[in-house]
Amino acid sequence: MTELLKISGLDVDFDTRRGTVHAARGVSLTVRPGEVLGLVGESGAGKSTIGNAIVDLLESPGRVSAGSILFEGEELRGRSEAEMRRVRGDRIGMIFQDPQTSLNPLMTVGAQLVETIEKTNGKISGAEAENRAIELLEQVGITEAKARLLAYPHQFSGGMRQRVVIALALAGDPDLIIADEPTTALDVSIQAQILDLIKQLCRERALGVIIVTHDIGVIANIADRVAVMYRGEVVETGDVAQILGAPTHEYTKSLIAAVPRADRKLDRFSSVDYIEGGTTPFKRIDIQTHWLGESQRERGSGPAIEIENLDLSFTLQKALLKRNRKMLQAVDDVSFTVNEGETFGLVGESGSGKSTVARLIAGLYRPDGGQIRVIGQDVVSHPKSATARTARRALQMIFQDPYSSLNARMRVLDIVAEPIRFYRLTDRESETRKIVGDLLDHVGLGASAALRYPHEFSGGQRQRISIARALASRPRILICDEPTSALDVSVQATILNLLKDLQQELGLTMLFISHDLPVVRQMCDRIAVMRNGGICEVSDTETLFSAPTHEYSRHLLDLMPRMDLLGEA
Amino acid sequence: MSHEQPQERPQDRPLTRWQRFKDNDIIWSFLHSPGAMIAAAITVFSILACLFAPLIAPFDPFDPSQISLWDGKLPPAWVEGGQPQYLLGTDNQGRDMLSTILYGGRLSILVGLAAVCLGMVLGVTLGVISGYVGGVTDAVIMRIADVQLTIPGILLAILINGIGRAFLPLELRQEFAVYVVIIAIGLTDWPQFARVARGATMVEANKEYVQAARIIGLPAWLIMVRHVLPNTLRPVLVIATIGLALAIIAEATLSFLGQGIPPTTPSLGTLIRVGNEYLFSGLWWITFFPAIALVVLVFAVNLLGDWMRDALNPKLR
Amino acid sequence: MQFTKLLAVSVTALTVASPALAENVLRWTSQGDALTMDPHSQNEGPTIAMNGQIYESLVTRDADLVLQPELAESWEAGSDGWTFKLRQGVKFHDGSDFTAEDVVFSFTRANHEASDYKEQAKSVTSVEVIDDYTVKLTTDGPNPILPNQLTSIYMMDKGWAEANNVVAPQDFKAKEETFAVRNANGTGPFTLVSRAPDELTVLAANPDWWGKGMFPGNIDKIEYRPITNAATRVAALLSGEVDFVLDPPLQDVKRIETSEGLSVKTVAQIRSIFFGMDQGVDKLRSSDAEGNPFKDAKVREAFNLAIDKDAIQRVVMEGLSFPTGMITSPGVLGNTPENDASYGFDAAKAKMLLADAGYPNGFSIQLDCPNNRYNNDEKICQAAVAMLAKIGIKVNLDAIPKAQHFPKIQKRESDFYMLGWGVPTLDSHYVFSYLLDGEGSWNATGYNNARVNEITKAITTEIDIEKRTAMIDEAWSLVKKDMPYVPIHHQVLAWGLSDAVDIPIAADDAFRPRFAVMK
Amino acid sequence: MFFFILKRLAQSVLVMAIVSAVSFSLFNFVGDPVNNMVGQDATREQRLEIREQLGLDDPVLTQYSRFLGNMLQGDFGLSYRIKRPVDQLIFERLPATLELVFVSAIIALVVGIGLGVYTGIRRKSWISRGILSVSLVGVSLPTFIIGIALIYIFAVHLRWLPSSGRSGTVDLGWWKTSLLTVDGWRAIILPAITLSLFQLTLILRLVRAEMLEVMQTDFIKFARARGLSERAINFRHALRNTLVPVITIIGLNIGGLIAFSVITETVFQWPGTGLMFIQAVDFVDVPIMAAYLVFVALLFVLINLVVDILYFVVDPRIRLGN
Repeated sequence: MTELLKISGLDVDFDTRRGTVHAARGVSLTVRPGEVLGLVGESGAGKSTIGNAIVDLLESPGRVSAGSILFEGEELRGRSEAEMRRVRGDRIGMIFQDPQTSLNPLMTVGAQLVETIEKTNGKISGAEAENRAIELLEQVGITEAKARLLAYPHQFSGGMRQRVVIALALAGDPDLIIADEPTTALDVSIQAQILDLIKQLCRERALGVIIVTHDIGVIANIADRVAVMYRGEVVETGDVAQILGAPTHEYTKSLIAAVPRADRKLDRFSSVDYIEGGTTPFKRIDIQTHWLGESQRERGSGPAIEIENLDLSFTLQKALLKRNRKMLQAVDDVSFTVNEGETFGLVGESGSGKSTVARLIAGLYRPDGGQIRVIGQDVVSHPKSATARTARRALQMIFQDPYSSLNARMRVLDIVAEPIRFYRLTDRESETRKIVGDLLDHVGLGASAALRYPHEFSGGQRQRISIARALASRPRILICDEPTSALDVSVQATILNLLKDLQQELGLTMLFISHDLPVVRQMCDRIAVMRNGGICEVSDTETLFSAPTHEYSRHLLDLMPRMDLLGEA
Repeated sequence: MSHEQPQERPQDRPLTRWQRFKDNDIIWSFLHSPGAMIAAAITVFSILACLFAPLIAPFDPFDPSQISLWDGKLPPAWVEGGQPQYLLGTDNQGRDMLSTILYGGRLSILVGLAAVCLGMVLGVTLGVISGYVGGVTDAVIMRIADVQLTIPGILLAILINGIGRAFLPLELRQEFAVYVVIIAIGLTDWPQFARVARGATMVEANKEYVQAARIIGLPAWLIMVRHVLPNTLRPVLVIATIGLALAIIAEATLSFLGQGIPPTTPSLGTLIRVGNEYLFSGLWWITFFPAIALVVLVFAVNLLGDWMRDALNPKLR
Repeated sequence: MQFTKLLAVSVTALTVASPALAENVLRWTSQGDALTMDPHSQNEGPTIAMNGQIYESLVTRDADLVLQPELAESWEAGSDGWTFKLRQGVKFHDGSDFTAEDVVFSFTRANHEASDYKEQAKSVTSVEVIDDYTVKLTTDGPNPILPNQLTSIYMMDKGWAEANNVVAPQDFKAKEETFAVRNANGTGPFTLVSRAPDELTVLAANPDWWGKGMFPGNIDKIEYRPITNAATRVAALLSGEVDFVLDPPLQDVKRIETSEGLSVKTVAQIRSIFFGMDQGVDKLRSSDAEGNPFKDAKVREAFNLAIDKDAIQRVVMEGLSFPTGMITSPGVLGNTPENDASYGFDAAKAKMLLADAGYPNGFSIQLDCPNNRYNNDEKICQAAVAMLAKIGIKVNLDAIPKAQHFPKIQKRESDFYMLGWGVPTLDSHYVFSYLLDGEGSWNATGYNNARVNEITKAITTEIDIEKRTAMIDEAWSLVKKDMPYVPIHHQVLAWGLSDAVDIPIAADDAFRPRFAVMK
Repeated sequence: MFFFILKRLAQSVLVMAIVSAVSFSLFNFVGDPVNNMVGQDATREQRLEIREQLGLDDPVLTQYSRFLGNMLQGDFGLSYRIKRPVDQLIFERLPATLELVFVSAIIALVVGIGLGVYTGIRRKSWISRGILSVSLVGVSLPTFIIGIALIYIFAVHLRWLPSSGRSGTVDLGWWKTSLLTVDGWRAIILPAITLSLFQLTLILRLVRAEMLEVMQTDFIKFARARGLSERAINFRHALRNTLVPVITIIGLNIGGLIAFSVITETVFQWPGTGLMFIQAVDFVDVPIMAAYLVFVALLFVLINLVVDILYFVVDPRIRLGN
């Protein structure tokens, strides 16, 4: 088979004020027609840069400094802008991550399609172009295509929009498609459809496809061959079974090992040297004698959280008349109990209401109806009462976004010490500092982190600061709202390990919210599956994975990426 | 995903304050933007020159006993007929132009700063409360801001000023003219600040660190002051800088219209108004130098604000 | 480049202006517009000036301020009043005849409660029709100067006023504007063509005017556009948009003079500028001094000596003023060279006098000053502030528009103020009765000299001119000694004219279009 | 759509109610209205009579509702100074102001958006940098200085254009326009440029900033990746998206033009409402001040209403709902 694309020795440099960053170094890749190449790597690996470099759309100040890009035997490097414009769209199509922002919001889908078709097909009549647009929409699985031409992007759902994006990428009948994280912004169920669509198009049209992704699951589902990138270099290339099943490079190994397994539960993720913070060089404190451990003595035995018939709706569109108002039933008659010391999982797709439930329990929202009891105390009826406050203090939360969950204007010391100082949990400032240092040590950051600011830390490190802050008020319950979904998979593994350790040491009760079933399987004792604000099923973890009772649970489980290629770690 | 994060820097020990200061993107951008540095230099220089006018200026133009009418209308020193002690000439009253401009600039800057501070304190307070508390409080505050915006600032300033002057007892009018101008300009400024602060607050209030603070159990006022407020200050700072330029212009305009600072203790605007009457009679320096001083001052502040806006907008970096 | 060319062409096209009309159009400007076209409603300079082109009075003054017959051809004094012979064949603009009935009506109207001309007209107690063209004005006592007082009492048409429901001037109670506010029907040389207040007023020569051919004027049309801003006003003259500026700022006079095609006319004006010092109150309102320093003549003298009138003349007034020692100008009966001589300038002596009076360190005081009334009014005040500072008087200047300044004086609420006074009657009585009489309505100094009061009263009825003049001189000498005011100077009028037009300048600052000639 | 506009209208009515309350309070707080109406020598009885006539002794609410009632009929009473109905005065002078604002707005919009787009697209070119620097000077120049400078250069020095006033007006009966004659255009050029310059630079800078922002968006990147032409990307995609936020600001800016017309009209002696207002302030002519306030607020509200509707037209996300 001839090579559609052959990249060899590609270097991409970004000149920044802190010196030149080599985003790609000596990258060599090939793509053949009808083949899906998965370009996988964690953030900062340089994988998107490759995609952009191929079509010469590198963002300033990036530039290709060495190597060659042969496309259908022609060198793409050094082409003029006008020549590249004829390549883009006509011969190489691109698909980007976020369908919400990839389409011009002020133009109808039809207009954007027709515009692209007219550009790529040269002279073509308006009617022809429109027919072709309808054809394309139908090909990507959009029904009533003719009517949909007149619709604006915001009138499509996320998955539909991504289909439109794909249609646009196909409009010029390209030979190569570069899809940059095409499913990252989508829910799992839609993710699978889009991947299927891409794969199908690849086969039917004998397209070459490069899928750029951080998600091993996506790779496992769609890729024929895989190139693994790490810090700008391709460390390993091979067919998908080999890479996932028998990786040879150390980095690939650790990466694969860090992927949460959906098929069985592990005690811990194995730590691998390649992973940042994977080994914890810092001293850990002895919980039994430490200030932090004192809360354990208060531990009771009843349920930690009980909720009954919880309801909450949001107003989407205000209106004078009730019938014109648009309401969203975000939480619909939800009841469950979390026992002291257990890890309880809440899973569901985006919009299922799982985060809202967490925020209701944390007191960030007031429910429209229903009961919440934290450590046996009613926290809804009289949220300002002393008992409710005490109960709430026993509950802390860790958030999804490591970047926005820390106040950038405060030192780590002040962030972590805030609850200690506010509740006067210690008598002296020196003691507070000591405790903060210990906490930072314990979460694997080191006491010296205290005097720095959040922006000096990476995502995973910040999540550790969040955890330290949560621990500082000596909680008995920890709510973790997608704590790792913004992190790279290897970092995720270390954070999940940390959470597991802490839970065991401190006997914490954990409410663990995630959309990621494999993660939930690793973390939780019991799981509630949520959909459209309601609960479908509450089961023991192993029961759920082996014998789901609810249809939706089964559906979700089916959509889990096939990981059977993964070897034994 | 698209923008590559360079690898983590070694973090052996915490940076010193100075290192952190220098490493700050904004400071870095500042140190590498000649326009910003020139602007800052001019701004700092003008502000210092004006603030220390009593020390620098060769004469005290506000002290009538130092003025000799016979020295009036002298051209700049380098023009024929000029006298060396009056570098930029004298005005129609015999005041040294250089001193008058320094003192006038001082007044303009002080009025501008005070007005912006008033607008900022009022606006940011209301804006943060409005954005954080929301609901009826928000609606009320923002409607008031709407009404305020419905009446253009300069009109309102003229009006407040006119009313202030009509209201105040005669003997207080002179003394309070400056304060009336400050209040007039400051009051017209606050909705700007309120809107920006409210917007930023609403963004910040939804961020998880604020939720974390709420979960810790901090009271709303403490969250607003300690968490929200410091994080809204960047956009507010931009508005404040541009607001300062506008306030200086507004003061000058009011004074030019004869509604502002009285001519016995003239601001730059008053000087231009008075000088304007001599534009055709050949005494160009009476209006030219204050006008240049005003434009340079405002330009420098604007340049600074402009750069700040770009520097603080990560998307354009 | 093409764009630049295009721009140049279009600008040229625009600059080729249009007014190439055959008729003589006089375009002129001054600071303020007439407030109303009602001749009896507002006694205010621009209003009188504007109405004087449309309406006429029985008696008028020429450019040399000599009384001249206008609607009356002759007049003579009787024991209890004056008899006026009216000009015959005079028609109002609407075609109706001017008769004695109209004179009766006009005086009644000018004496109406809502009239602003009561002061001038009040001595006329009744008007009798002798025949169609003779009227007798009965006064409340012998009035030797009655004709002098009538120059701005304009004659209206009774029939027109009745038909349009304007028999009385608009008064403050009115809820609607009256017809006469924007419409005018006079006998004068010009008729009102269009009027947009504060914007543009167009007058056209009245073809049926009685004085046609009797005067040198050849203006067919007058366009009056008020321009408040002095610099803009001068710019309009410099750029050729107007032919005549009534009130160019003094500092621009030189510029106008030296400009091609422009000239300046100056004349000593019948208006004096001075400061008043309130010696009447027991405690000054705005001063930190105990009691009222102005009660002490030494303090008043100190103020007089501290102000360098020559410096004001040279620097502030650009030489266009006459420093003086009295508050009325040459040309007014009573002005004598001795009294007109300035008190001089002697800061050292002033300081000594202050110390003698018990104020070695001076005191503070507020100076009230108009900023839009007199030539460089605010600047004179500023100069005075600096001069008084040198003898230790700390002056706070409050310069405000005349509309707010004058009430302060009329209500006697000011300690120290600037005022200017013109004398339309050219007789000192006008000065005494307003400014020096203890009851004078513009006398805010609290000056109350029994002899001066007595003389003020006596000269209203004294018909023996010699005796009367002696009394006037006596009063002025008293005033010179008592120094209730600080006289600064007599104003000099300066008009800016294009060379295309010749207008005789007059000391009363009135524009007399009937004498205006366009070349 | 209907409800949207209805809601906006309700808000506008609220705003107008508050503004009218403010302007009503002017009457009562800025000096004694009776004092402003009668001469100095009015007797006590006369004053009392007028107080009664004006109903100044009625409860404040009664007075306010009377004021509102009159206002709705366009009756703001007589000017204290020139004793003419204020509504008439305003309407006489309205054309001058509106024409000035109109011409200025056109200049500001056309040139501002044009240069904004140019500098946004050619971000790095020297011309762009030049334009930007000049524009910064533009924002830094107070309107009155621009006016004085223009008069000095074009009227006094070059004598190309008149220095002040409005000439060449043609009375259409209901509207006095100066836009139909050469003289009229000559007169309006300098004031219009003066008035527009500040807003022009603001719009320029805003359009540029928005343009740069839009250029960073994913859909522009995607458009690039489809190989669309520069022209299509710049205008069809970028500019249109730029205009959405720009429209709001432009609404405010036109309001700003009305406000700053006070200064321009003063400098150029342009016989519009702004000049009248400033004279009224000098004379504390409260009826005019109050009416002008209400009138400007009304214009503002109307402009904002139009902007809202424009918004609606331009942005399908608002028009069609989510």
